[in-house]
Amino acid sequence: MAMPEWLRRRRNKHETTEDAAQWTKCPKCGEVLYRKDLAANLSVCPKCHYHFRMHAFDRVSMIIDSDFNEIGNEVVPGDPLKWTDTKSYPDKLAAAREKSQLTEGVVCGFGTIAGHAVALAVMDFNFRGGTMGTVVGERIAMLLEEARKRKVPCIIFTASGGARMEEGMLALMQMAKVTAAVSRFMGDGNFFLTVLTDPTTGGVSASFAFQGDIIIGEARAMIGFAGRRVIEQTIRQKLPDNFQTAEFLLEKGHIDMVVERSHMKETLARLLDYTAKKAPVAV
Amino acid sequence: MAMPEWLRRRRNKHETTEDAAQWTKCPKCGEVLYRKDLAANLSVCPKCHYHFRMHAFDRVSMIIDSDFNEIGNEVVPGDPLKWTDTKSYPDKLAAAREKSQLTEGVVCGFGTIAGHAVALAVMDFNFRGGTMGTVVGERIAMLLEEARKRKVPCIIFTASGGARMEEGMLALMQMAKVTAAVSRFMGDGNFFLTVLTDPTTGGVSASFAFQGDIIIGEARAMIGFAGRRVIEQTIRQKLPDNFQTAEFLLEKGHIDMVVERSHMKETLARLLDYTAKKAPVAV
Amino acid sequence: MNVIVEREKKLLELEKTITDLRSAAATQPSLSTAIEALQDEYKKIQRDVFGSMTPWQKVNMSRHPERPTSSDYIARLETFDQLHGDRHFRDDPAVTGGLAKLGERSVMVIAQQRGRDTKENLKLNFGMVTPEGYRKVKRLIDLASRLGIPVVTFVDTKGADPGIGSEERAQSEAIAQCLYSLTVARVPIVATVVGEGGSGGALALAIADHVMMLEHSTYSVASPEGCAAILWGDAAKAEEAASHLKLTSQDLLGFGIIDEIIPEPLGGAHRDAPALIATTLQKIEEALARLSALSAEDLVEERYRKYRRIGAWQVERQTAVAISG
Amino acid sequence: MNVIVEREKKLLELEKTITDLRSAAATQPSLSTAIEALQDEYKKIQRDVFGSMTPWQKVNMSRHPERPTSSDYIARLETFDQLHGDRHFRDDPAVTGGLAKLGERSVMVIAQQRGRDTKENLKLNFGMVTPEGYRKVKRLIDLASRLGIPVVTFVDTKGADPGIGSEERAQSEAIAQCLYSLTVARVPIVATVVGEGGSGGALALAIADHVMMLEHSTYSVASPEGCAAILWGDAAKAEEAASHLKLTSQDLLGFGIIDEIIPEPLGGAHRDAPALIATTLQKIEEALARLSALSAEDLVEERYRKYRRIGAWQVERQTAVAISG
Ligand SMILES: [Zn+2]
Ligand SMILES: [Zn+2]
Repeated sequence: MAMPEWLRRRRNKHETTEDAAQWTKCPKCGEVLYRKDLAANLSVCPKCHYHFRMHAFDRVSMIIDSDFNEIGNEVVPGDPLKWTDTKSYPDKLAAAREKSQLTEGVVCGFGTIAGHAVALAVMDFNFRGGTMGTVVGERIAMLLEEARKRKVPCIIFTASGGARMEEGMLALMQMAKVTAAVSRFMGDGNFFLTVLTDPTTGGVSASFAFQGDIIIGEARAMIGFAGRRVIEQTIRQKLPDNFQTAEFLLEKGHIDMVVERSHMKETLARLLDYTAKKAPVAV
Repeated sequence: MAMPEWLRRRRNKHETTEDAAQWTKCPKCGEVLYRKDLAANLSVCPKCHYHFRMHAFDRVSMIIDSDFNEIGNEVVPGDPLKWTDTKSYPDKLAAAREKSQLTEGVVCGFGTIAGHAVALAVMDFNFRGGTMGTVVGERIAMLLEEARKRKVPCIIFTASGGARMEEGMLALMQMAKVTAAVSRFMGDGNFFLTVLTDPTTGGVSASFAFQGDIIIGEARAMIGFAGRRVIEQTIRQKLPDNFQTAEFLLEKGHIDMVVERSHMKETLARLLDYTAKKAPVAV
Repeated sequence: MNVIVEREKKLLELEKTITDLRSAAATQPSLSTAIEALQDEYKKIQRDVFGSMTPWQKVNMSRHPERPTSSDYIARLETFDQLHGDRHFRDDPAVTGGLAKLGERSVMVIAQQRGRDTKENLKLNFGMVTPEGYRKVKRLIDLASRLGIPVVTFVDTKGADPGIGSEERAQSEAIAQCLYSLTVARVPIVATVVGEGGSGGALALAIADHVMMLEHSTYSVASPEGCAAILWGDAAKAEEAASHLKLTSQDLLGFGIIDEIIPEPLGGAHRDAPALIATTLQKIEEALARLSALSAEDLVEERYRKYRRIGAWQVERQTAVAISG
Repeated sequence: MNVIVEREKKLLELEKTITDLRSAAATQPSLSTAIEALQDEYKKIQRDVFGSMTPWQKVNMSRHPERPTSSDYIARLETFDQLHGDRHFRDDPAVTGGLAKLGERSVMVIAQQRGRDTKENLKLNFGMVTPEGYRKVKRLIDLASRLGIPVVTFVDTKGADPGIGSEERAQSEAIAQCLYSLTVARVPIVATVVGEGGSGGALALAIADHVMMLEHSTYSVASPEGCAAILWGDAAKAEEAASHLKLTSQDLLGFGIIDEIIPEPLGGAHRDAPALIATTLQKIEEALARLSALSAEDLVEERYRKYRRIGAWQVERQTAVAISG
């Protein structure tokens, strides 16, 4: 993927100012990795297969054949609660924007996967922990409405720490908004697929993540309703390591399949192919 | 309920020839009961509330306001497998008919419950253990088709040991036949209610019994897929007493409610009242 | 410690003094002036204490142990036939559902159940619903939609159960499917928050055509304790979180998230539960009467538009970025 | 003891002798006459043994440990992407389901899995499906219907799991809901009994527009052992029960319960599995090609009529009894 110009500029600047940032350490096996090599390997540790969290644009680039026509990027957050704690909410947003090089926690648009036209939303944990506020809900709802008009399948990659506190109940209501858009989209017979990446929890998990026709868990992703810490505090004991992993959920019957990142695109391509309507069906 | 003439004649004859049959013993508490008193008490032991299995006509009489217009009584079994073991299948059927004073294992018809028109099917364990053969399936399917035409709710009281062996796969196929009739009936927005009485197992349990909008278990009825004996043989240990009782199933979330026989009619009346369409609904 | 229960104590003592004096006044008429003075003081304190509560005080009011629970509302319906179970695994007592008559109208009631004492709370899992409870909710919504019976919900939960078993049995999926069913139900839905409306676990009963809150109920994206823990790693800062979260009925009416506030008696719902419950049921009936005039299509369409609108965002002037690979 | 495996032994020995002699014949051409004689004998015995099997022998053939299992058919599909789980509780390995390409066609494959050895059988619960397995089946049928993808099932089970856990988690409801979904699915359904079709546990995958059986498969209202236990209290009388139950493919074609028989090689499916599987898949494709010409409404209507007809009853001339209370 050729990076969009503004993104390339920011990244270059970042890399120049802070050389150490060119290297990172695998949190699982400790291997020190050169960021560019890591990116070339889909952000998967070449030694232990640990799946690093991915930037939304890298994810888009990994999945989409070539052109991606983004929608909703102009929709940006307000400050409805006039929230200020250690910082004001607008200041937090500005910092998140700088850090993530994104205008909000989800990137939405249209493209093709192995030639199949799709609507694609990719959430990004780098933007305030992938929390869902108004803009995440609004952009995804816009995407689903447009996908419904175009009668193309919709795929959402989720990554979320839950609802965004600083938008209060307006954030919670995005669960309702997106669900309404999902049910209307699916009600017309369209195919809805979700890919749950690390981590998918809270209000995102308890709404559109688990409304897909097919639900894929990315290998080793942490997926659950309540966070691990909350549960451990409640039950006052440590949880087993595999608890809430994609593999655990597969065994418990919650998700359709676990897919390694390196096989993600080809798997999506096959699933889109199965469900593609070749010709108008007699109804 | 004034008994139909033929039924009254048969019962009188039976009672005259065998005086001892006027008395019966409660299998739970051992109390010796006069059959007529027991019948007057809806076949519930006045001492321990044990629910005796009920004759289909007594059940109809307990539930329906007054007139009951039976359908399907003219449909009677054939002998498709030419089955003979210790007796021929036709001989077994003749004996069942004599013993139960019924032409087959289910009585179907139309009547009213607290003024609400309903289609009613009542299975009877006295006819070859309530087994479902062709005729049980055919009569219930006829009832559902007629109820669909009349747009009236349908209530089925189940009591069954499962599919009838002597009709082989033709018996198993009644699960498919009745299910097809149920889904077509419900697909038109009609209300379908099942009451699971003692015992409800096998092919009846695993088809229309568990397809109701609302599923009632009669108090203390044994309800399950596999028979208790089969499970005990498989696991080689004794099962707890309450296993597969209506009360057990309520706790496990399988059925909507457990109702004592003495409250059955009023409960059905209320449920019919809730679901009665007072006026054409704008759709 | 419930701050409202604490603040109430002095008033309750005063109340008792007044009652005692009244009995004495029967034989000693001279006491009547003293009683009047005390009554004036009582009203003054009551206004001071309850006239304008802080968000944190409202949180405590919504959790008041004597606050009427869903079962108190259900007890006042003409008839109620409880429907149990998820058809698969368990009947969760933390949700009560069933068919009922509200006036002349058949309704499907679905209510979260908080306990009033420790014993009840243990049985009801402190009002935290498990996946089986949400699957019962979904089943009853679908059944009501199929049979054309309006849905009436009562919301009162700290949040969905965060236990191991609930995770193992797909709590997320259970809630997600409730939400889905609520958005497609072809019947009127009226939801009332009667106590604490905690997060997604509350929303699973509260996507509705008409959403009401009792005046001193709260409805929040997260419990104040949870919010404080998430943002500042310190659950003890709950009072501060409450002040940020905009979780009062007045706030939420302003955001268009709820449609109506049911006034509570001064001192809270439990100070005159029968009147409050009667008012609540009447307001539900009124809402149903209005909504019943709409066709199923219009209901679903209006519900869609309502939730489609909610949020606060702005449009930044810039060209959409095109990414090409 | 499998009576077919026993009967096969002599043939397998003879086969080995012939193979050995053939190797020897390379250097000793005089052996060719002996080989021919043995081959004639082999064919004669084979016809004797397998030419006309009793129902009990067919039951044993359908349970033959080397008989191709569903996974052998799935392995021959162009692509297969397995879809797991009931979304609530567990993924039951005794049912395999997923999207596949059969030739050019997308299909939803749903297959019961029998194990081939003790280890596999323990994992697969001896092919007895639990409620979670049936809920996966129902989910995939509904999904296929929603997406307009035909359903292809492979049936091979002794029957549904009769364990405590399965009863506790509503085995009856799970099967009943599969049946329901099959009757309303708006896509073609083709079912093939490849081994043992045991009772309601098999029917849950076999209400179909086109039902096929492998020639020596069986499909029965109850296992012969179960039937004997029910009727005569003696599971050992299974062979007698088998003779009554009319459980062979020929019997069931006669009753109109199945639509087509897939011939097996002499000696059974395992004697030439690749050819048999190819034939089976081809017949499924042919059936789908025919059924795809029908609209969804016509498919559901035809399926209704098909099952509505099945049975054997007569009409007794008598006036319907009127009961009045
Ligand atoms: Zn590593
Ligand atoms: Zn007794």
